[in-house]
Amino acid sequence: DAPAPFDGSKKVHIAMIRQMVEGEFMQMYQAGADRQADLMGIKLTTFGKNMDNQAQANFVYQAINMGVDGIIIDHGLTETMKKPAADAIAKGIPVVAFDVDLQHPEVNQIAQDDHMLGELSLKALMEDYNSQANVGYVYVAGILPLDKRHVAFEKVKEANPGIKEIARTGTLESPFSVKNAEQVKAVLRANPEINAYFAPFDEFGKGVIMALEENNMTDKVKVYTADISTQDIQLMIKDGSPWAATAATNPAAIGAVSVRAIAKKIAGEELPKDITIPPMLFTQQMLKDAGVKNMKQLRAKFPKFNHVERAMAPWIPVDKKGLF
Amino acid sequence: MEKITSFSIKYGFIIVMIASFVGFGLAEPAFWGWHNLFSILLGVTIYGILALGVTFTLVTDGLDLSVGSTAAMSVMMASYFMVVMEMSGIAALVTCLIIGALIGLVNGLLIVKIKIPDLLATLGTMFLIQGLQLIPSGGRSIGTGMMLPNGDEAMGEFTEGFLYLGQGRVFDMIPTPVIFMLALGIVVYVVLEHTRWGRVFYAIGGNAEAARLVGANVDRYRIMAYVLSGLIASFGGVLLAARVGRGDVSSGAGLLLDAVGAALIGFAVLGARKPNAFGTIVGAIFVGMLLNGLTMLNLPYFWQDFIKGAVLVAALAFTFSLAKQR
Amino acid sequence: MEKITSFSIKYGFIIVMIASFVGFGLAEPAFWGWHNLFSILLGVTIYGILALGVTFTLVTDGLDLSVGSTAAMSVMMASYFMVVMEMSGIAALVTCLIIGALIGLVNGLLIVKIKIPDLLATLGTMFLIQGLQLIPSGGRSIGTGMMLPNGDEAMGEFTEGFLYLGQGRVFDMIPTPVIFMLALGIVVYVVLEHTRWGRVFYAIGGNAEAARLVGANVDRYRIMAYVLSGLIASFGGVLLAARVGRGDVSSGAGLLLDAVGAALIGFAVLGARKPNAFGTIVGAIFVGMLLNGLTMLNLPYFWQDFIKGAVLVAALAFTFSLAKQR
Amino acid sequence: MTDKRGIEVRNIGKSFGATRALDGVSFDFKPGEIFAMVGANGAGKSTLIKIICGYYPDYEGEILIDGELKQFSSPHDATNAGIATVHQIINQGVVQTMTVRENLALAELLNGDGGSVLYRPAQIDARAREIAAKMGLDDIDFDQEVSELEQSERQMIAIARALATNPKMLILDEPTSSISERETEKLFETLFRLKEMGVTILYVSHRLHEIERIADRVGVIRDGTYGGVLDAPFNVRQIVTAMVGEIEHVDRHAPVIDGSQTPKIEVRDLVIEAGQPPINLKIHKGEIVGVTGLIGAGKSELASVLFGLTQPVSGEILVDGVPIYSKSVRAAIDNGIFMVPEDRANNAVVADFTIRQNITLPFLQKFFSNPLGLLKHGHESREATRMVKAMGVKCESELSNIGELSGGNQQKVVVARWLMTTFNLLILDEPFQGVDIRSRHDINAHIHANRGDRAILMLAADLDEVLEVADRVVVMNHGQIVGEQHITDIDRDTLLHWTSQSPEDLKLQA
Ligand SMILES: Nc1ncnc2c1ncn2[C@@H]1O[C@H](COP(=O)(O)OP(=O)(O)OP(=O)(O)O)[C@@H](O)[C@H]1O
Ligand SMILES: Nc1ncnc2c1ncn2[C@@H]1O[C@H](COP(=O)(O)OP(=O)(O)OP(=O)(O)O)[C@@H](O)[C@H]1O
Ligand SMILES: [Mg+2]
Ligand SMILES: [Mg+2]
Repeated sequence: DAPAPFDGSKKVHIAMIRQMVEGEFMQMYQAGADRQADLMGIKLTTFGKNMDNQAQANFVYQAINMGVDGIIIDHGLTETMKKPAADAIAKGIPVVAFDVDLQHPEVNQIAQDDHMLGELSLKALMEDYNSQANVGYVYVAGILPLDKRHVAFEKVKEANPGIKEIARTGTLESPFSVKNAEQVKAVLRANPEINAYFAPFDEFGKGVIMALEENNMTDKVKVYTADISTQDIQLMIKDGSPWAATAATNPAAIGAVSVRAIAKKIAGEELPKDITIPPMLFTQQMLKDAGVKNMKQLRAKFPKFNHVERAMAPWIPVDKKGLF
Repeated sequence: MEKITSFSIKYGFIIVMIASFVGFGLAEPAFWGWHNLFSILLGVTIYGILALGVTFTLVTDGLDLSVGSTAAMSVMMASYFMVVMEMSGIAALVTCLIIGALIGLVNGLLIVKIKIPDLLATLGTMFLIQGLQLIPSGGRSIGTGMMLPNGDEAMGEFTEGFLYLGQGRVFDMIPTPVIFMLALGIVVYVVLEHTRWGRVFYAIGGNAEAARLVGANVDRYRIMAYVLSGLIASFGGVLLAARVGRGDVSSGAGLLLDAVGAALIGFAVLGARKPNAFGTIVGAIFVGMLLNGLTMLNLPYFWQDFIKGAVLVAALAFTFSLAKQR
Repeated sequence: MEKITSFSIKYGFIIVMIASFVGFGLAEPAFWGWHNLFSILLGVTIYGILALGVTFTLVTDGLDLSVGSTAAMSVMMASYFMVVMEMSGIAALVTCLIIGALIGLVNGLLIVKIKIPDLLATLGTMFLIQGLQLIPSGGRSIGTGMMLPNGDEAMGEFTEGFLYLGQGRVFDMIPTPVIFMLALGIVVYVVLEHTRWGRVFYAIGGNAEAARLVGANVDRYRIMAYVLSGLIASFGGVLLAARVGRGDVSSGAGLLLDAVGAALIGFAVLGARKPNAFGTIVGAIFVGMLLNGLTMLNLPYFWQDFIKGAVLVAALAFTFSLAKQR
Repeated sequence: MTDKRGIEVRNIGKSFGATRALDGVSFDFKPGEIFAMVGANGAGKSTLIKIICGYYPDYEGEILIDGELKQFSSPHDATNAGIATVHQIINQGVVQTMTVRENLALAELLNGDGGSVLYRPAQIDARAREIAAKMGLDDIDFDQEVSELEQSERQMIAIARALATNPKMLILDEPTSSISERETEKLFETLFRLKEMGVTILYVSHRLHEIERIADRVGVIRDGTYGGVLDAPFNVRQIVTAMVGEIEHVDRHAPVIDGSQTPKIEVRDLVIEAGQPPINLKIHKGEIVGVTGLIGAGKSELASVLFGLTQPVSGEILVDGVPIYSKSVRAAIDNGIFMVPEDRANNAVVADFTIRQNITLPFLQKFFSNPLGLLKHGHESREATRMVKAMGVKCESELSNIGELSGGNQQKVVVARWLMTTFNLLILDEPFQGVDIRSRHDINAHIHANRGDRAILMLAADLDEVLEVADRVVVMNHGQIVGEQHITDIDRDTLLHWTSQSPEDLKLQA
């Protein structure tokens, strides 16, 4: 009783066009999308060359040329991607977008609530420190989700004079964690008054953790981040870990939502224009109490995290086992 | 036997190229569509253009490692000029080209006058520019509405004409950057193969001292090679900015290696075993075609690097090992 | 005058280095702390080690562009061996070193036997390995608990001993990787400057034909240079894996340019104007010191590339322009 | 029973791709003899040598040492078997980036069989001194980089090193091509001494007078094949005939110089280096002036000034009585002053260019039509073919790479590039270095036939070469011109005396 073309009348072909392909988050997103497509018998072709914006635009045209039934655009620059997206829609190919504003009335926007992500993490920080903290900050400008989390930080600082930003670093040079760790180490030496760290991206967070470990300061500074992965969990539950809390959405779930959304669109069903995925806060204590060691267990213990009830339909199977 | 060898050296690469073209099309008929072929060309324009600049420096037996960051610089500057300083598209274009040529001039002077080895000098300017380009915008991407240090919003916009450079289509079909790449390819080809300047460039690459002793102004030519390389790289950057529509900080990253890769694959085309414009363009297109075809076949991204490397090594091993036997 | 010039050439770089050391300390006393000094050293270990490998190939007048991806390969393989295949730390270490040496051997054979120019051959293997390293894990980072294709979880762990390679401290003070870097630096220095092999390497770099005609086995030495480069790069990768504690996919990219940069800055140290182990290490430490000091002074990240480039260009311009005058 | 001692090569063959460099060549070299090997450029002499010394391990035929079959797989093996070689291309014999000391002791440094792996500076220094002493090279600065040395000094280093190994067989491939008479004499003395000691010496040279003087036997290679062996006594004529057949006489037609005419070229009070006495020299229309002098006498420096490569301290250069000023090579060329430099491989030949491209290099504007500046292939091809024919360059076609030619043929191409158009002065710096007698003759004949009313200045350390070409011989010594003689009244002794005067003698005269 699935609507056409999901009633077996043809093999649906979806293109997923990505800006970033490397990194834990991106990998989990991919896995979620793949899994969902598998369950629905959809052919999913992934296009992506890491951080090559013009290639990403090209891929949209390549997908159009291949005659796909729908396109998911995952991250990217508004200016670069809006024209290709509009061109695809003009050719009658529906488009949904994750974390990039394509400025088109017919594009459904999927986004994790980055603002809230920042807020949740900072809320944990303020609770732990009673709104009095000297904060070190890791940030690189110009990356949309980071910019949104940055806005949250600016607001929190404004509202809470006790929260002071002491120093700011950040780099996207690889190896990520090591390069960030070098910077953070220097900052910690120069600013011994820092007693908390806000690094709203887990790759940055790992750099901070590494710096604290190498400086023997794990008991002096706590770290607040965003995003979660198995490795993050391992680092958080380690004895004496300074990683206090992280706010996260489930990237695999977002991947699945993206596929479901485009499927519903292809089937011609109703879909809200904006689909936001709310994050959850995980503190070190929560994880330890629940005895969680990896993402699989995390999903089992916190079902709300796993099942993002977005873009659902009776004819769409969902992943009950929670593989990711 | 002799004949087979020399035929293989000359046409081996082209044959492999045609074979993969046929293979991809059979596996995925959409590959052969006109539109897709233009997509392939469009996909390689930026680094294909940079590779043409690299070719100049390779011909004079040098190498310009700063092309990637020169292009990135150009992306940021074009955006800054239009978005923050609200200059016109044409003014932004010209200024970027001038900056590119100046970077090339600095490279050339460091190499020719101060006699710093080419790799060292251009690696230095590469880092330098990579940092420099981010300073005006404080490390942030530049787009309309971005916050300026004084709290205002930047109100300038990429002009229509400028965007046309990167996003336009001639006859509603051929993307403008493709036209630029092919035109530039032809110009570089003609200059290198059929003018006396080209002859002198090659002579300098072969034996600079001999070229000096037949009256060539070797220093001037070598500086010129770097200026051209910088100029071409900045033009590539302008096209990239026009395609992306925004001054994105992450622009330059992969460009250098892809451009150098294309120019080097060019060594294997028609068994040239030396840098040449035709080979450079063919090399760039070949890599683009592979990536396009493999993506269509849904090969994960990391296979693409692997295959790019395997092709480069295989093409070179083939050409050079056969040439050695002769 | 003569004397001043030759003094400047010889000690100019060191003087600048000491001056910046003093300057940073005055501006920010924490800079001079023991701990901070070790942090600086720790910060440069990985690419410092890679740069030592690069030095070998530079000495023989070649260049290995694949060191960055060889190191990254080693990171992924070490993790894969321990986490997925549950091998012991020592077994993982040895296997990684073997893989690194094999990559070097392939490079060496391509260059020496098939006579592919060094930049071309190693650029090819660079791309190839960059892809290859991601294939076993399907492009994912490797850490305990990662999901395997069959749905199981990877249960292996980085062994204590292995982690000690990257995270240990000798006398509770000196990070183990620093010891490794300095020790390797001394070994490479002694080999290049005080053994016959070193002389052969330099002679080959100076005139391979002459070295061959007086009976040196040039091919074997050149292959050896690439094998050493690969071996050292993979050792650098092992240390990186041990420091990070997992197989991170983003490892290799920046390493190549930093390593080449350090080796090239080494040209300016003590006015050597040729690749040398001492200069390489000093160059690496200098860059690390600058970045550390500038971060302490809260300089934004994009200034760092700029300064890195400016230092490289200035050091080279200084050394080469003075040397030319002589 | 034949004497098995010595070295025998049997039926040696070697191909480079389509080129058959050697085909069935057999010689035997006996202990205690100087065996000279002669042959035209490209005959295969150097190739045979590289086979004997292990550089080319893949060849056809057999090498026997003291009757025993040997197969060397590397130069190292050959050195160990007591074969020492000085190769033709000097820059293949030294490492420019290393010091004199390290170059002298290069073999010890690089091989040091059985010795320590450590680099022992003291040992190397001692060894280097020992080697230098044998050749009387004591006045050379051991810490200098070889890149700063003159060609002749480099060659002496290579020779000294070969002699120092106490070889069983010593192979010298054109060892005297860039060293002076005095050094040549020293070399010959050493060779005679080694001969006494029973060393086999294989000597290759295009200087047939030398061979006439020192060789016991002469072996001829003709186009890669065996061309017979001559036993002493023999004279140059016989050698030439065996080598390349009869050579017709060059018509010299030295022009009659009218002293009242404006000379074609006049060098007036030219001071090249501050403190040096000025140089004055006139070359008349159609005249070929040969300048000789020891190595380092300042011949090449004079040439560089005339060619705009270096700037003089003071003085004038006049063409047809009009002073000209060349601040660059281009300007000199525009003034009609051309030069064939002495270091062919490094300064004249673009090895991966074709013959045609090498010929047309100085006058590219002629072959590229304006305003687009595009190449006129036909024109270029015609001119190049004409020059290749005129100079008798031996090649498959003018589209072959020049790097594949033998040295002499490369030299013809390099000369040819300047003869394409008319000039005021052509400077030939050591034009016959490594050029066979036939090619020399061809070049010589061509220059003589086409001299017209132009001026030609030929610089060579070898007096015989100068006498072959010049109408008038000028001797330089320590940067000054110390005397001249017309070809019709040459007195060798006086010339040699002039070349070898010491600076003190010169001062006395002045
Ligand atoms: N490496 C090579 N590759 C191709 N051809 C070669 C090579 N070396 C020599 N030849 C060819 O082999 C032939 C013999 O060359 P060889 O150098 O032995 O001559 P030669 O007798 O030493 O001449 P010359 O008197 O000019 O030194 C020539 O035709 C030359 O072009
Ligand atoms: N590049 C150089 N560096 C140092 N000294 C040089 C250089 N070139 C020439 N000289 C010196 O200048 C003097 C004249 O050298 P020049 O080369 O003119 O001699 P030459 O008579 O041409 O000898 P040759 O037969 O070697 O060409 C010599 O004392 C030599 O040492
Ligand atoms: Mg020869
Ligand atoms: Mg001379």
